[in-house]
Amino acid sequence: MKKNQIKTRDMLLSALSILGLIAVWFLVSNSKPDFFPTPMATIERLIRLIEKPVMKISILGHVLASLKRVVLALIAAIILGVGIGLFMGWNKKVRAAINPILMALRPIPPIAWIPLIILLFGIGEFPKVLLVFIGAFFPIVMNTMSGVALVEDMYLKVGKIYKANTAQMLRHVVFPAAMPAILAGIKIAISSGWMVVVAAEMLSSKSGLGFLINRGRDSYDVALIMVAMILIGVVGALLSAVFTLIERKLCGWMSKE
Amino acid sequence: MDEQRVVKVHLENISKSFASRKMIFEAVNHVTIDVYKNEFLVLLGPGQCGKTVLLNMVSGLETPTEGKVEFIDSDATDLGFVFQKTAVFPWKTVMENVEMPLELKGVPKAERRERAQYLIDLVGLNGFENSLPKQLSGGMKQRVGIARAYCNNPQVLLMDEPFGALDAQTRYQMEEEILRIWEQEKRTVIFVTNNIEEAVYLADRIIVLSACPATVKEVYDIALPRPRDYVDTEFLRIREAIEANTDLAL
Amino acid sequence: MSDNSKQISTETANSIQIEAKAKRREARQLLLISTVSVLVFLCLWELAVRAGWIDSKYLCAPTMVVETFLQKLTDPKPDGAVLGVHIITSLRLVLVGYLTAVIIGVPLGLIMGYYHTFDKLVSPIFEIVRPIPPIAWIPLSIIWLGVGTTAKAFIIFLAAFVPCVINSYTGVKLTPVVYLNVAKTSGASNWEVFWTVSRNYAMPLAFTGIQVALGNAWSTLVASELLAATAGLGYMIQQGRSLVRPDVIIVGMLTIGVIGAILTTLLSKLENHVVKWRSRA
Amino acid sequence: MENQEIKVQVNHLTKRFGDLLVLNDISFNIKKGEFVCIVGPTGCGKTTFLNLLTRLIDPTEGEILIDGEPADPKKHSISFVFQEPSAFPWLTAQQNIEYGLRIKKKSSEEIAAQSEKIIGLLGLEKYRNAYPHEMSVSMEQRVVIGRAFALNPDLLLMDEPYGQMDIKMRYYLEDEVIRLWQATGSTVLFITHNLEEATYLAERVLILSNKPANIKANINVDLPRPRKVSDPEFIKIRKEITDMIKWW
Repeated sequence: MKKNQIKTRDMLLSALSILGLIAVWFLVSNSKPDFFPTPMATIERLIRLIEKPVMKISILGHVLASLKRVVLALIAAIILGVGIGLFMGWNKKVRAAINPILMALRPIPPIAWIPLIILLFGIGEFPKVLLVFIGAFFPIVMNTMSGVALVEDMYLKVGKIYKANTAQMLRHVVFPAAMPAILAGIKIAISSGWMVVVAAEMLSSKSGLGFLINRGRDSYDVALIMVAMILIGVVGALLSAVFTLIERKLCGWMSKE
Repeated sequence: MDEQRVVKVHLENISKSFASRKMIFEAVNHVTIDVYKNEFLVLLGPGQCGKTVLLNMVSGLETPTEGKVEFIDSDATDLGFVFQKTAVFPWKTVMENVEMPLELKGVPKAERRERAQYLIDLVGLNGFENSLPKQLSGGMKQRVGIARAYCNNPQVLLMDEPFGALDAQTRYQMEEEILRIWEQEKRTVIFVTNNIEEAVYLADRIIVLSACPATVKEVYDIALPRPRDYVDTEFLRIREAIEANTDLAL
Repeated sequence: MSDNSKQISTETANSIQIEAKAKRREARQLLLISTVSVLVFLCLWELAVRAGWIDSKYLCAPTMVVETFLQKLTDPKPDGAVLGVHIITSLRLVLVGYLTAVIIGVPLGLIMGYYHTFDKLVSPIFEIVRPIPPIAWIPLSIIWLGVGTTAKAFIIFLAAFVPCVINSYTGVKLTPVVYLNVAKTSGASNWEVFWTVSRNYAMPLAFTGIQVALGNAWSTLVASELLAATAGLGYMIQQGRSLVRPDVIIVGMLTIGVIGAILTTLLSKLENHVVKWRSRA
Repeated sequence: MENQEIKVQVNHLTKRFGDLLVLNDISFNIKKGEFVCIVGPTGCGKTTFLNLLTRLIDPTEGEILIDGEPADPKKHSISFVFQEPSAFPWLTAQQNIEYGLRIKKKSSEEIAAQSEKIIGLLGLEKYRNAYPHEMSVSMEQRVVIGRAFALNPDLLLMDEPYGQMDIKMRYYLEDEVIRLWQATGSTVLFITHNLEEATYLAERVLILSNKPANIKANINVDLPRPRKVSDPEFIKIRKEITDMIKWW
């Protein structure tokens, strides 16, 4: 079959499956409306949400609240995570000192930190950003460290032959070679951070998409829950899509020609 | 050629062994070699191990367990190295790759760009200054490696099976290229390979090494005029004599 | 590599000894640094609480954590269940959701990766559902399935399902064409090519997916127990917060971490057994 | 050799990717049990040509007949030794060799007998249970070649299998493939860039022109075996082929 024939057939199939999903949504929601909001009810709720703010914060306000927390935490996690990761990957002694502590804390899921952090720092902005930081920091530091440790031996040889000092070695060889692993770590950090911010907001917050879900749960407003979930999905997808663009730009030399 | 042979690099009774948990593995066993100034010397031996380790000891990447390497009237620092797997940095353009040795030495940009441009033209890559390695063929990547090796104007050039990964016809082409470049920019070259035809085509002198551990089995002076012809009867006679003398590394 | 250690000279032998000794000394040195840094970390923590830098109401000293851990082994107070009961409740819950996700997710991912039409039919739905974190499903699933174990098992299933499918899918897509061509030229049918080649090649990546799924399942379990539970490690640390018992919280967190680590090591042992052909490089 | 029946007929084979013409009206025959080498300049479409023969891709025009019928991997047994190592990492050496036989649903006795014979010819008795990652590159390639011959194929295609080997190893493997070819009587089509290798192995050498590839020449090499690289007759034939190919 010609190239474009295959393309149209694929488009058709995908359209078919999405339509199928919406049809199922229609069927299920009509039979049990209070359990499952109909598509119409969800759209209505979305429009009402746009017009009438919840807790005096508009829908955009809630989205931005969640995004602000994630972005702040990510910046901190990238700076600290890549910094420490580079040092640990490059210097055995630093790795021996920090690694045991990281290895002990790493298996604890970020969400398990919520009770302790809330106890220590209450339910303001800082504890939420700190929680997202914990969720984002570990993947970045681990990937950076392994990225640096696994730099191709041959590139190091070239550096040694031409007597590169440590700073030059890091700038010209180690950092660029470890870049793909670092970016992979950041990508995981984004999805993990987004998950943690929703969980933290569901447990203790007056703003953000997690809060909206909780608000829907407390007032049995199933449509609000659905709207909030779709928003979380869409914003989450946008976040990782934006990152993939950055990744392609930073690591253009990686992709096969 | 014999009288004014000046020794450029002297390998004195070199040995190298690696200790792993269970056993001691000996890669190089008491090798003594003189390398003459501006000579195209080929180290020929089967399969992997010995040869590459020997070259790494000359370049200082590995320290010998026994014996030493002496550089006569030039210190060991200004060296050029061409690796088998093209150790070209994929994140740097052709120009950035070639000028790197000078950049690491802190040579100002204008000066090193000029030197790099001369070398890029020499190896026939002009027009590709700003392309990335992923856009180049195997042969072209090796040309970048050769240009880079010449960049800091080294006295001695070390080449570790640079054409090992190329197909037969591109390999013939690169062998001609390397000789053309060597004729123009005469340096002492130590070239490692397991391909006997390539060795006879390139070398002033061939040192045949045994399989692991590497020891000097035989030294051949190749007096054939250049450019040499792969199917010339004298060429084939020398080749068959050497083939009979090399080990089979199964 | 031939073992030719017999005739090497004494000088080489003792220089290798020196090298080996230096390596051993360095290894001992690194071990020393690690132990020292852990001790310093614990002492600082102990000092911070003892000297009152941090109010002991909010953070307890390590020694206190050990005491509570020992006490919790037998005493249900204050969170209403012995540590053992919490662990078993959590494990039973996570394994139900997790194993179903693996059993359904891996084959689905493999088939999606190989059969083009099936891929085009299923992946759009998958792409829509994927970005929504499993935790966001908790409120809806509680409304649908109540607060009991089924709701939580469903959430854990969702959390583990996604990585299983994606990694198996990628594993099949990455199968080198040369292996497929060998099968095709031997006259293998479409199904035989999938069964004898793609399925095997994708196995290591499928196991990575199963590992990631375990991590997701374990953290989603904690989340669902924080929100609504009557027992389990998540419930325990939530109780610790409401009763202002930081020691109970920390004991709960450490137990979650340790059990998570044990499960991961068990899984990689299973992987080494199943995928024994992979080089240990 | 003339009256032997024709094994493979290729009639007016043409292949176009979009408007890029790769193979242009190629026709030739191969006799049963013949060892034919195909040489040509780098990138002249040799691999496309092989993919067409094994029906991995379909020709734009023309047909390929084996024993008079259109070639079809399910009906005929065609084995392919690719350039990059293609031993299945998850199968041991013996399982790899038996793979083709299992797909063709041969009886277990037949599989055991055939794999024992091939392992014997290759001298891999000690390594039958080794996994590919425990083997050297040359050993893995020998297992792959053993797998190809195990099927007693109607047609055996080899795409530059010894590209990466050092010269002593290549001589050893070339003699081994001749031994296997004589022992199984299969029809072999061997692609290579190395003209000396082609002259050493082939009963007949097919020379492809530059893109779009066509048959430029057809040189018979009837030298006694084992052939010597420095023998004047050998050199004459090798020179003849080189002059037709030399583009650098």
